[in-house]
Amino acid sequence: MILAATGPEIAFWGFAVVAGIAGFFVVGSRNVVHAALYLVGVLGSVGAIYIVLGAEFVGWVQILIYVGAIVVLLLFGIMLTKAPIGGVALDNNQRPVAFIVAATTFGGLTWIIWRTFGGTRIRLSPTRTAQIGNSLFTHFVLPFEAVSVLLLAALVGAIVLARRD
Amino acid sequence: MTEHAYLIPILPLAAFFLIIAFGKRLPLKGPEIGIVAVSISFIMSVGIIAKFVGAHGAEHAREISTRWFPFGSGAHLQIGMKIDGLTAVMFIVVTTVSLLVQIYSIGYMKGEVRYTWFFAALSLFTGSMLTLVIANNLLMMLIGWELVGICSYLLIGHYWEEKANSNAAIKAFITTKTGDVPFLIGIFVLFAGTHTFNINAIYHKVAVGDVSHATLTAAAILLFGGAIGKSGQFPLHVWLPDAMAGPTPVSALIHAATMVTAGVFLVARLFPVFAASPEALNEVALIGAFTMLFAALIAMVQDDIKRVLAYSTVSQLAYMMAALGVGAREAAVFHLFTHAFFKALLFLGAGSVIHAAHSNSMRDMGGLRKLMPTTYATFLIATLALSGIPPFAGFWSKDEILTEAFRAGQHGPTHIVGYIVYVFGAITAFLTAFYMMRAFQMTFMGKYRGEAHPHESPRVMTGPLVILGALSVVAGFVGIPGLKSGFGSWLALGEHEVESANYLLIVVSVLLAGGGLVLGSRVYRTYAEVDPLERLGWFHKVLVNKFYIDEFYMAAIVRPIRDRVSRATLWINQNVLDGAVNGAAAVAKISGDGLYDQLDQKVVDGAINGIGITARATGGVLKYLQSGDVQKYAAYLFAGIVILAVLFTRFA
Amino acid sequence: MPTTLDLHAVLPEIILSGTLLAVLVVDLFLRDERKLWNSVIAMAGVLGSFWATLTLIGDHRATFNGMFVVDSFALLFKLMFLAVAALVILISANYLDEGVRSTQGEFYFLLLSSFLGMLLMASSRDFLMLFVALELVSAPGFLVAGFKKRDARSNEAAVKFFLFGVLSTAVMLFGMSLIYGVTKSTNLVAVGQALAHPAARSEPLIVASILFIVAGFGFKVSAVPFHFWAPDTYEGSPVPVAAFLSVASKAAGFAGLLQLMFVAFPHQSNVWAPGFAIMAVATMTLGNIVALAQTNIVRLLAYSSIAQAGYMLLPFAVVGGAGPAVMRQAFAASLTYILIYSFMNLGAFAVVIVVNRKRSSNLIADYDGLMSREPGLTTAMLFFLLSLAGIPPLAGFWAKFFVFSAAINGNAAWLAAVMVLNSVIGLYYYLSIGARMVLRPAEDQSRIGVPFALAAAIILLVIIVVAVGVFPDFFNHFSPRSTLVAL
Amino acid sequence: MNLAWPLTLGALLFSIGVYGVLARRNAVLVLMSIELMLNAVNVNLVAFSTWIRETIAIGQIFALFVITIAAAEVGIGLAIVLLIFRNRETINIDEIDLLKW
Repeated sequence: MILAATGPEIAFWGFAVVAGIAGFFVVGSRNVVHAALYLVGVLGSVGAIYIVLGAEFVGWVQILIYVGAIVVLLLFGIMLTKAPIGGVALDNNQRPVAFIVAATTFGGLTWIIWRTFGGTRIRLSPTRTAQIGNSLFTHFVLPFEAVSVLLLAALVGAIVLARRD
Repeated sequence: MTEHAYLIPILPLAAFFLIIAFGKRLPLKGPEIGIVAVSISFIMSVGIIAKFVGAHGAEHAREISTRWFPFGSGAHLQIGMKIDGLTAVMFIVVTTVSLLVQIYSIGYMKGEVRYTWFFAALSLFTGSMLTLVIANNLLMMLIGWELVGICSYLLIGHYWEEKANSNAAIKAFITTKTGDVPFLIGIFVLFAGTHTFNINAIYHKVAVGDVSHATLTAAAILLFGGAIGKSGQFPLHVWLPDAMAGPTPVSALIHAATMVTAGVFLVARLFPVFAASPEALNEVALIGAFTMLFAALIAMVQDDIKRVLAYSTVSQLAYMMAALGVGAREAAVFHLFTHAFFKALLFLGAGSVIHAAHSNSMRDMGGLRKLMPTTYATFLIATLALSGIPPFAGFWSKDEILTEAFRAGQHGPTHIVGYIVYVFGAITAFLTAFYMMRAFQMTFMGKYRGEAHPHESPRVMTGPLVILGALSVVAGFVGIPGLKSGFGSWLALGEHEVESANYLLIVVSVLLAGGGLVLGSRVYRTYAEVDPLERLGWFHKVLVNKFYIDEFYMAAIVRPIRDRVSRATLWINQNVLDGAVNGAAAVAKISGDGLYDQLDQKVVDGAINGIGITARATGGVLKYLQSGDVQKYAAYLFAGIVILAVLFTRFA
Repeated sequence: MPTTLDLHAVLPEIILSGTLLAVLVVDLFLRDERKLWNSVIAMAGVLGSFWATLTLIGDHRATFNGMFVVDSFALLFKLMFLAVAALVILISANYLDEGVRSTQGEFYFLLLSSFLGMLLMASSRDFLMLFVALELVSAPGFLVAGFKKRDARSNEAAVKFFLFGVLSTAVMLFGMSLIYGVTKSTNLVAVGQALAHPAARSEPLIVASILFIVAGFGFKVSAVPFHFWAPDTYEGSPVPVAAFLSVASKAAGFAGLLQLMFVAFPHQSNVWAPGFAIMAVATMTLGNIVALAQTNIVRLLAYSSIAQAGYMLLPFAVVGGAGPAVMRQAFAASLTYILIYSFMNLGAFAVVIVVNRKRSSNLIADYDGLMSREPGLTTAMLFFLLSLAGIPPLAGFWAKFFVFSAAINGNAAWLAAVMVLNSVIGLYYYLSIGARMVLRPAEDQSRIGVPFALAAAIILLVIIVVAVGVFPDFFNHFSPRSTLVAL
Repeated sequence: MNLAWPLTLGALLFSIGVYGVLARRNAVLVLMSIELMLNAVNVNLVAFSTWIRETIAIGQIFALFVITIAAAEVGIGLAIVLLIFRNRETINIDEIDLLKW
């Protein structure tokens, strides 16, 4: 099966493995900053997978916004809260429960996904960015406007809360 | 007249709002509005009942309804009125008693707190009861039923500054509510069986046999639960004696016309449903038979004059229930009718006495005959009427019940039940005469033993007494056996056959009543510091302690539940919830914040609160799920999803 | 793809958006002691939007490619949300002016943003739109919950609300993504048609997705086991925010849930209805029982509102495999309950806000003897409590009655019985507050004083609770005509 | 390529995120875990979108909205976390339990 794999498939596999392993480290790392850096790994790989799957615009947005903005924000958060870098336990006492829940979720989801989509093939072809833009500003203009209000609200609210007074 | 019968409940209801809005600015501070309103209602009621007198009364029965709001698919719920003989009789009872009570209260409540509000509440009480009576469907009836409950709560707790009074109000409310739960379920069982709330439609469905026997039995028994609560039947009678905490005119109203008669009215109104199920009828009969004797025994040893009357009400209501149980609907309603007058008279008379003697205890009275002649005379009439001495009102109705019970024993479907009711009824008749004579002797005869300076009450109070006295004499004549257009035909049941009198039974009951009176007056002719009944020994003690029912509820239901729950709480806390740490905290919390203390205070009457305690204790345990740790919540969330997933797939 | 936009259809939303921007800008120029003007502007905007909604009554419009629909269902909810918005502004004004004066403008701005999300929610007929609207409802909620910045409890309320909120959103989105994959559409009607196929009825993937989506909205309506945030957040938040969350935000959740279950997933009702039965029973029982053990009035109202959500969920449980008539009745019952609940619960919270002005501890013990201090206020509270308890003839009775008869008609008598038992437990704690207010002696005999805005809100709410009790037709009038359940 | 593979990756990231939400006590780490869950959603959406090949690219647009809103939520979340840190000197959420019962 591996032998029959095409280029995009190999690329997908590569990024998927990186994303998975980095994901484990995000929730397993004993250092907050390391966890954030592993998160960059996950997000970057996922962005790359979008590009492999033909969703170029989404892929670049993922890398720009997530890696460029969200992770930086999270790092600011880590620094401002003077989170202990290593040493102090970052986990609470319900790890076993968490593990069982996560394993059950993964098992269950994988089972139902393969049951339904096990034999379905994707033909990869890129979606042009123009297509996305066109669709966003015609078909989806209402949610777009709504999200702009949401962003404004989040901005104003976050400033009010975070500001010292 | 019949077409505008809806005004009868609406006028007092409107009076309620008018009194609240303008009452304080009027010369009498409120009562005039209520009295005018209920007077008009009374006149209209007379007009309506006049139509039912005579052989063709049944033809005047009306059901008028209008669409209320859409309900279900295509159907409409209706608001409307059902006017028949039963409604007409109830109208007369409620409006007469309410009118007289309101007039009497002008004198009785003079200078009391919340004077105007009191009259507003009386009007609301009257209007609610009339709404219940006029209803042509069960939902409207339920609204009246609940309103009556709320009003009684407000009025019993009128002097809420004293804790005992507020407790009595809560006890009354919760006890009757306990009966309302099966009542509500019963209404919906009936609805599920008949697909209608309309009473006439229910009659029809039952008559044509559209509804299964099981459904009817279940519905009837559940509905009877409501009647047990409202009419103070065993085992939910505990609230009625405590309800004496309210002002005496309120007691008169509750015991004669509103509230407690609602239960009897309910069974009478839905009689076809009960009649379709012999099991349900027998239950009604047996509970009635038991309660009448039980309450009469307790009444014998009470020293508080109002409590004697309260237990007497329980007993007399049981007569009505038992009569319904043996199928004698007319006799039951007849007794309701006559009882309303002499019981209202007794309470108002007692009120007059209490007003004068400043005490409820008969041990502080005595010798009031000379000092309060009007009260004395009317009280005597009422005593004779309640005891069942001819020709006073009570005789005719009580005798009819006993006759019907005996007849049910001879010909009824379940002979034994009829005979049981008859025997219990006969014994109770004897006891009733006895305890009434005891009360009468202790209050009016002998020498005055109290500290106050009693004098006759003002005219505004004695006037109603005289009117009720007259009614207590004559009200029974409408139901003399063999009378062609008598009481039975008013109810317009259709195939009313005129029963011939059974003279043997009449003689027996007169002898029993007379015997009770004679015995009572012999024993209590001279006042004794120690009640002669104490010679009965342990039995007297049992009676004084009201058969230990309150204590039984406490010991058999409340404590075991409470103790077991507390033990279970402890166990669960220690073993299940988050180990010993939380458990210890929880126990400390429970004992610490004085949950028990609070509960003990709140446990006025155990059995009823038992459920509340269980639920509360469960709440006390369950609340520890809310540990404050949001990640635990998240874990519970996923656990919930898993449970739901199992549920979803089980049905997939 | 040329699309003509129907701007009249979105006029209420446009007016509200304009207002929230206006509040934000005007606030910059207001000195601290004049901040009350913000509430005036907000109120004007809400009323304008209400008027705009009224002009749409009777219409049936769909615009933005079917994502946004104006029909009687949407209009009914919008009118309700706007009425609640006006009342929330009324009950917040004094509280804010005495507490968090400097951030008042932002508070109204966030509040209106959330209400904008609700208006959109009522009209959304698309997963994407529902998601965006849901977030627009929630996100300002997270922020206003923490508006008492120096109060550690308020902070905690916000963080719990936030974490629970984003977690359930993530779960819900996962479900939505799978449904999109199966049905190749995000439009609710199209999804419903795609899922009507017999093979799709019990496909595990679809069942799991529905469950995930229910979890997301279950959070919003605080159904057990997605309710845990609610008591903590209500208790810690500023009281008007708790009122807002327990009424408007919950109703918005139901607006979404009703559309999802009855438009997108009706063909799976055999699968989800039993789950809803358990959820409803658990929600009402847990809410009621734990409420008994409370000493804080806001927390008690939080559990009471959880219990009330259980009653609203109950009709969902009877539609499994039922015919259209039962389905329509269940839908109407749930809808009516939500509408009636909103007003009576808001009333109870309004009274709590008044008492909170005097004593900020919010203990139930603070209500002892309230009758002798503020008879009018106490009477109003008694109306709200009795209505919540479902005593006829107040509005709450009819709410329970419709749900009850929906259960009976749907052959779920056991659910009806559970509901009655629960009402009795509820009665117990509602009445015990009532009894304390009337019967216990007051520690402090001084009057509290009811500011004009609060008094106006309370009087309006009493009128609504009584009027709907006498004319239950008022609400019931709309619901059966809803175009949503035209199955 | 088999559609089930990207979906499995989605399931994996989602489950890892669930683990992190339940087991991490540092609030910032919990936020990161939630980001993982949202990414899982996006992987699904993009994969389906590629498979379905609709002209208006619903799935991709949906993913864009999820990213945008995730950014807004992180902003809100960090503001709240900072607020808590200022008042309590800790952001360990298992220590934040003033409100309970």
